[in-house]
Amino acid sequence: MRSPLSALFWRELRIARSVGGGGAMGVVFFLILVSLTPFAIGPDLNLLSRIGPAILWIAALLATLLGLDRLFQADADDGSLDLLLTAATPLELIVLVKCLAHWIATALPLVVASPLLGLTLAMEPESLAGISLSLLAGTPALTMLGAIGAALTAGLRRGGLLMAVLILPLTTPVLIFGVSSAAAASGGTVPFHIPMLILSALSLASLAGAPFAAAAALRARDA
Amino acid sequence: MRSPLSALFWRELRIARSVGGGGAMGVVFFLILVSLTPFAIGPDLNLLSRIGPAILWIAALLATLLGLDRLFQADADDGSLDLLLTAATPLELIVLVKCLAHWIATALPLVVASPLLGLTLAMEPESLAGISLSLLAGTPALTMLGAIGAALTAGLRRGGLLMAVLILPLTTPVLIFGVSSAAAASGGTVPFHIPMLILSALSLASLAGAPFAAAAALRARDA
Amino acid sequence: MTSLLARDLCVDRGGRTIVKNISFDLRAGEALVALGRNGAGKSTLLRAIAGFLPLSGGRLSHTGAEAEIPLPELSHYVGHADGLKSALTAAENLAFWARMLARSDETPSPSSALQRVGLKRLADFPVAYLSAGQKRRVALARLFMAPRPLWILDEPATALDIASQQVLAEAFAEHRAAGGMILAATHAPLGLVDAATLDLGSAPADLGGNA
Amino acid sequence: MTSLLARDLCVDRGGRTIVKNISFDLRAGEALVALGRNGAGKSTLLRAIAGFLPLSGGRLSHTGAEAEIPLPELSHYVGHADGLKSALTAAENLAFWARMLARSDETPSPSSALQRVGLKRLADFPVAYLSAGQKRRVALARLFMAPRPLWILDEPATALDIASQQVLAEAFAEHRAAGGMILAATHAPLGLVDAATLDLGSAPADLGGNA
Amino acid sequence: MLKYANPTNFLALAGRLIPWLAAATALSLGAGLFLTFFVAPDDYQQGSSVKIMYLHVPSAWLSMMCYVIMTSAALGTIVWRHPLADAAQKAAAPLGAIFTLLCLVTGSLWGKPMWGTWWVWDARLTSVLVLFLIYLGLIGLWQTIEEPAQAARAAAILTLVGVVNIPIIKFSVDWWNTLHQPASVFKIGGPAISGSMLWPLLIMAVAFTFLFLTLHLMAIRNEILRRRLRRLSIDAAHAEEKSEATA
Ligand code: HEM
Ligand SMILES: Nc1ncnc2c1ncn2[C@@H]1O[C@H](COP(=O)(O)OP(=O)(O)OP(=O)(O)O)[C@@H](O)[C@H]1O
Ligand SMILES: Nc1ncnc2c1ncn2[C@@H]1O[C@H](COP(=O)(O)OP(=O)(O)OP(=O)(O)O)[C@@H](O)[C@H]1O
Ligand SMILES: [Mg+2]
Ligand SMILES: [Mg+2]
Repeated sequence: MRSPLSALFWRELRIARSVGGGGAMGVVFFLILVSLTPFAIGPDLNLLSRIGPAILWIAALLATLLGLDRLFQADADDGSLDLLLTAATPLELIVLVKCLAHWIATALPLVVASPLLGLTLAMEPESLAGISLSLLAGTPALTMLGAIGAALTAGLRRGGLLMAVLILPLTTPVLIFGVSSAAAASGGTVPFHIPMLILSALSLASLAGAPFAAAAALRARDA
Repeated sequence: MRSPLSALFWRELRIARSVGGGGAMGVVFFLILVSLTPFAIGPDLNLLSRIGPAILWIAALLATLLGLDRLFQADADDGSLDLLLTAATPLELIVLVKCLAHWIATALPLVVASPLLGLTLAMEPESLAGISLSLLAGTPALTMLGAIGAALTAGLRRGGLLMAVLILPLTTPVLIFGVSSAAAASGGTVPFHIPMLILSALSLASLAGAPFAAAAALRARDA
Repeated sequence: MTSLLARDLCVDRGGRTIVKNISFDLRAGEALVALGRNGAGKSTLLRAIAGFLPLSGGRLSHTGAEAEIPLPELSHYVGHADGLKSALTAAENLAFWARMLARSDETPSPSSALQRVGLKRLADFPVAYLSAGQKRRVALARLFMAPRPLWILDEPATALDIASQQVLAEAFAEHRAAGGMILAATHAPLGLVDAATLDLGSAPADLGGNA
Repeated sequence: MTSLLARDLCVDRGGRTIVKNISFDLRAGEALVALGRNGAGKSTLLRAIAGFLPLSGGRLSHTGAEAEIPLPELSHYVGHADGLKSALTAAENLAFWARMLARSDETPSPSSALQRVGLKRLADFPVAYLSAGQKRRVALARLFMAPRPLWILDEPATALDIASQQVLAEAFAEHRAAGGMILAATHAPLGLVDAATLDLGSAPADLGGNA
Repeated sequence: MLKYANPTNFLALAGRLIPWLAAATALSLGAGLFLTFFVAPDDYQQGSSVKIMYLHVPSAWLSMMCYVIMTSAALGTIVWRHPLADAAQKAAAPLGAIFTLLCLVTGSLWGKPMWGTWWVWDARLTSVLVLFLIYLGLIGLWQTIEEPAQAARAAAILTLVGVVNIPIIKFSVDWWNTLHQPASVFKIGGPAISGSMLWPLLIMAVAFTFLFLTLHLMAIRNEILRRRLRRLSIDAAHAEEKSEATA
């Protein structure tokens, strides 16, 4: 617990907790998004259970990305980012640890909450397990891709939308395979493990690549 | 064009236009959200046209609210908000004008773009007109409600999610009547003008009430 | 405005009384400098007088022709934040504040105010590209864009170079000669001649002895 | 680190060469103060030396035992932004930076560093509740949390009261006596005895004549 | 009345009231549960699942009553800036959230046998869910703003804005065509429910009200004490900080 990276990790978690209960807000946002859909679509349970996985995945996508926009912005504003550059720790590792803390504080609660929300959308039990597993496998990719967007917009002081606009298109593959593995879980022609493998591969690839992209973007900022 | 309020109005528009801000980003976000849905749901045109109004409305809701989070935050951070309090103009009017500028920069482009996006969702022509009109009538309520959330979180320096969590539940009536007027436009049991009237009433009520709530919230901030 | 009278002002923050029983009189042409160590409550006092924080006790009143106008509308406040939009140019920022803060319709042109602070040539640059001291000078130029009798200045000389500090001292003298008042908090000399001082002394817990 | 050598440093920003052909030598125990009017390029130069901005020309090298360690990792930077998280307490902030910036495992306790800047009792308060000068003092306390030979300080005395300026001057003397170096930009006296000065003179538009 | 608005007097009063309220809660809850499980008849249609009603309906009432109390406290905060009103508001939010959750959970449990599904998206259920979300938002706001007086004002504004939801919950069954039962107890023309079910229900409602009052008073007391502690520690720290610096 004495290394710089663990210090960073705990700092991030502590800050996340201080803001409206951190992860809790992400889950509540997720909950709200999921419950808005039936308001809009109407109370047709067949339809809802048909598009349930899609709703949950889109909501998770948005909750993850929107919580991310201040990942580096806050550090850039208060000068922490400059100081992190003078640490001996490579910036890539710093990015990775920040993402890890963010994933634990924001995405993990979504994974845990998703089966409950799926219930309100009248999804079947196998489907519920499928959605949880697919979120577990897929959200790391979302967080890492989002980190690239957050790094690109760190200096700009109006992240929010701009960051979402930059990164959302890149997340389409994750979304497609996420929904299809959730769908495969409740029967279908594709066996469950195929989209899950692809999803995990996407997550691994972005875990490997995104820290470099994000670190480069952070260094390129006109500080 | 010489009054304080018109000066404020033009300043807001100019800022929205600069730095990847306001209008354009909102529309792009809207566009991306709408086009993500078919990826998630699959290319079933019947289904898409069935839930088209719902998708468009949810996307418009999110694009409006998420663009709003810095409405007052930016002014609070750079000290402008303090100075605005020393102006002779009542804070309620200042809030109203800022919302107006924001609506023109962000929501109006959505209204214009929505029929085009509706086409991609295979919606019928009457439905397209309906969705545009309902967005025109309903988005002012979204902007004004969002302004309350923006004012409540102005001092907190990580509005985004919290603001959405505070305000989204209050927007449900707008969403419900928005979608139902869009649906009524393409036939149905309810005549089009009833949900439209309710929607307009919601917008008028929030135009009348929200500036007071938002101004009170801004004054309550520990500056 | 011919005078500003403060009697037993108290300001609470975070559940604590930060400013306790402060009284002073300020008359047209006078200046008052709040002194005291970090955390003494200088900024808190100034922000309360400018109307950004509620008073928890005491009375603040002003006399003169504008007695019925609320005090904040008679005051210019320059604090730690510059109140500038970095996407807009210096001239655009100033023109906006002139419209917003002036009571009359004819306001001086931004370029003449920027000239006074020696930034005329940078008038059309976005504020984002200015140095710390240049931004601060733009913020101070706001004082010239709308005539207001009371200037409330929280460490106004921060980041200013020697020449600009001189300009500021001259502006102070001119404002006072025209019957204006100045209320400033500072740790460094501001070039205010004959200014009264208000010593907030030590950290607030000590002031009232409620430790 | 026994010396820092800068030869013909140039830094570009926004398409303009802001810092042009700056050379200096700094040896163990020495201090160098960058002077110049607002916009002269002091902050730009300091940020380039700290590694936050790329050099567009010139050479920066250092000698001594740590010659193979990159310069930023040998430097403490204190700029306009304090680098503190307002939701965390002063002690938590400092403990974090000690872990992050120190090369060895044993770092001084935050409370001893806060004691030096006279804030020990406020150690467990969220930084959000501190005054401008108190925040600045917490930022400066970072200098004591990890030993690094080069201190790069951009207007470090901003918002400090007289007593804290004194503390800072003592810290400077101690750091130099232990063989450290100081590179500072300032408009106000810093209490640095025998410091060399580096005059960046006027705004770059004049420097390069590209008005 | 105003005398008890002073936090110190309030603490004394609360200290005296809480044991009595707790006793009243225990008594009425005991009586209510006994009536529910041993006296009240099973419904001829619903069988024993009707017993859920005795939890569901009181918690639904309390979820709304709590919001109404919170709204009055919010007015107190805005009009008088009274710290007691702040504490009353803050203490009410989590209680309201819990009662609302209880209403939602018991409703869902009841819905499964009655309507064949855990959840439908009708106006009554939806508006209760919105109430729950508003409570959650308020809790988030309280947690995020550290400074108590400021948090109280922000929460008060949000509470007042959200109060429109209460009549919507109450009248949703009359305004829209829903699956959910229309009002049968509080309605014009007297209750449309047999006495053997009405009495246990009313007693349970009284018990829940006592439970709420006890918990609310206790939470207000905690909040006032927490604030005092916080204030004392801040004052002490600043005093010592000063002496340390001058030493
Ligand atoms: C999660 C789902 C449910 C929610 C959120 C809910 C909500 C409510 C609310 C807010 C009330 C208070 C109404 C008032 O005071 O006027 C209420 C009362 C009541 N509910 Fe539910 N309910 C749910 C499910 C059910 C189910 C499944 C049944 C049984 C079929 C049911 C039967 C009743 C009855 C009998 C009352 C008393 C009505 C009266 O006497 O006024 N509810 N419910
Ligand atoms: N982000 C930027 N992009 C482009 N130009 C910039 C940027 N920041 C500063 N400048 C320009 O660079 C020049 C030097 O700025 P710098 O901040 O280094 O000045 P400084 O000497 O520190 O001044 P001060 O005394 O006001 O702090 C200024 O003319 C400024 O306009
Ligand atoms: N938002 C806040 N909430 C609670 N307490 C605060 C807040 N801001 C400042 N304080 C406390 O109020 C006291 C006075 O702060 P203030 O900023 O007025 O001091 P100051 O005299 O301006 O100091 P400086 O010279 O450092 O600017 C300090 O002890 C500080 O800790
Ligand atoms: Mg101050
Ligand atoms: Mg500088």
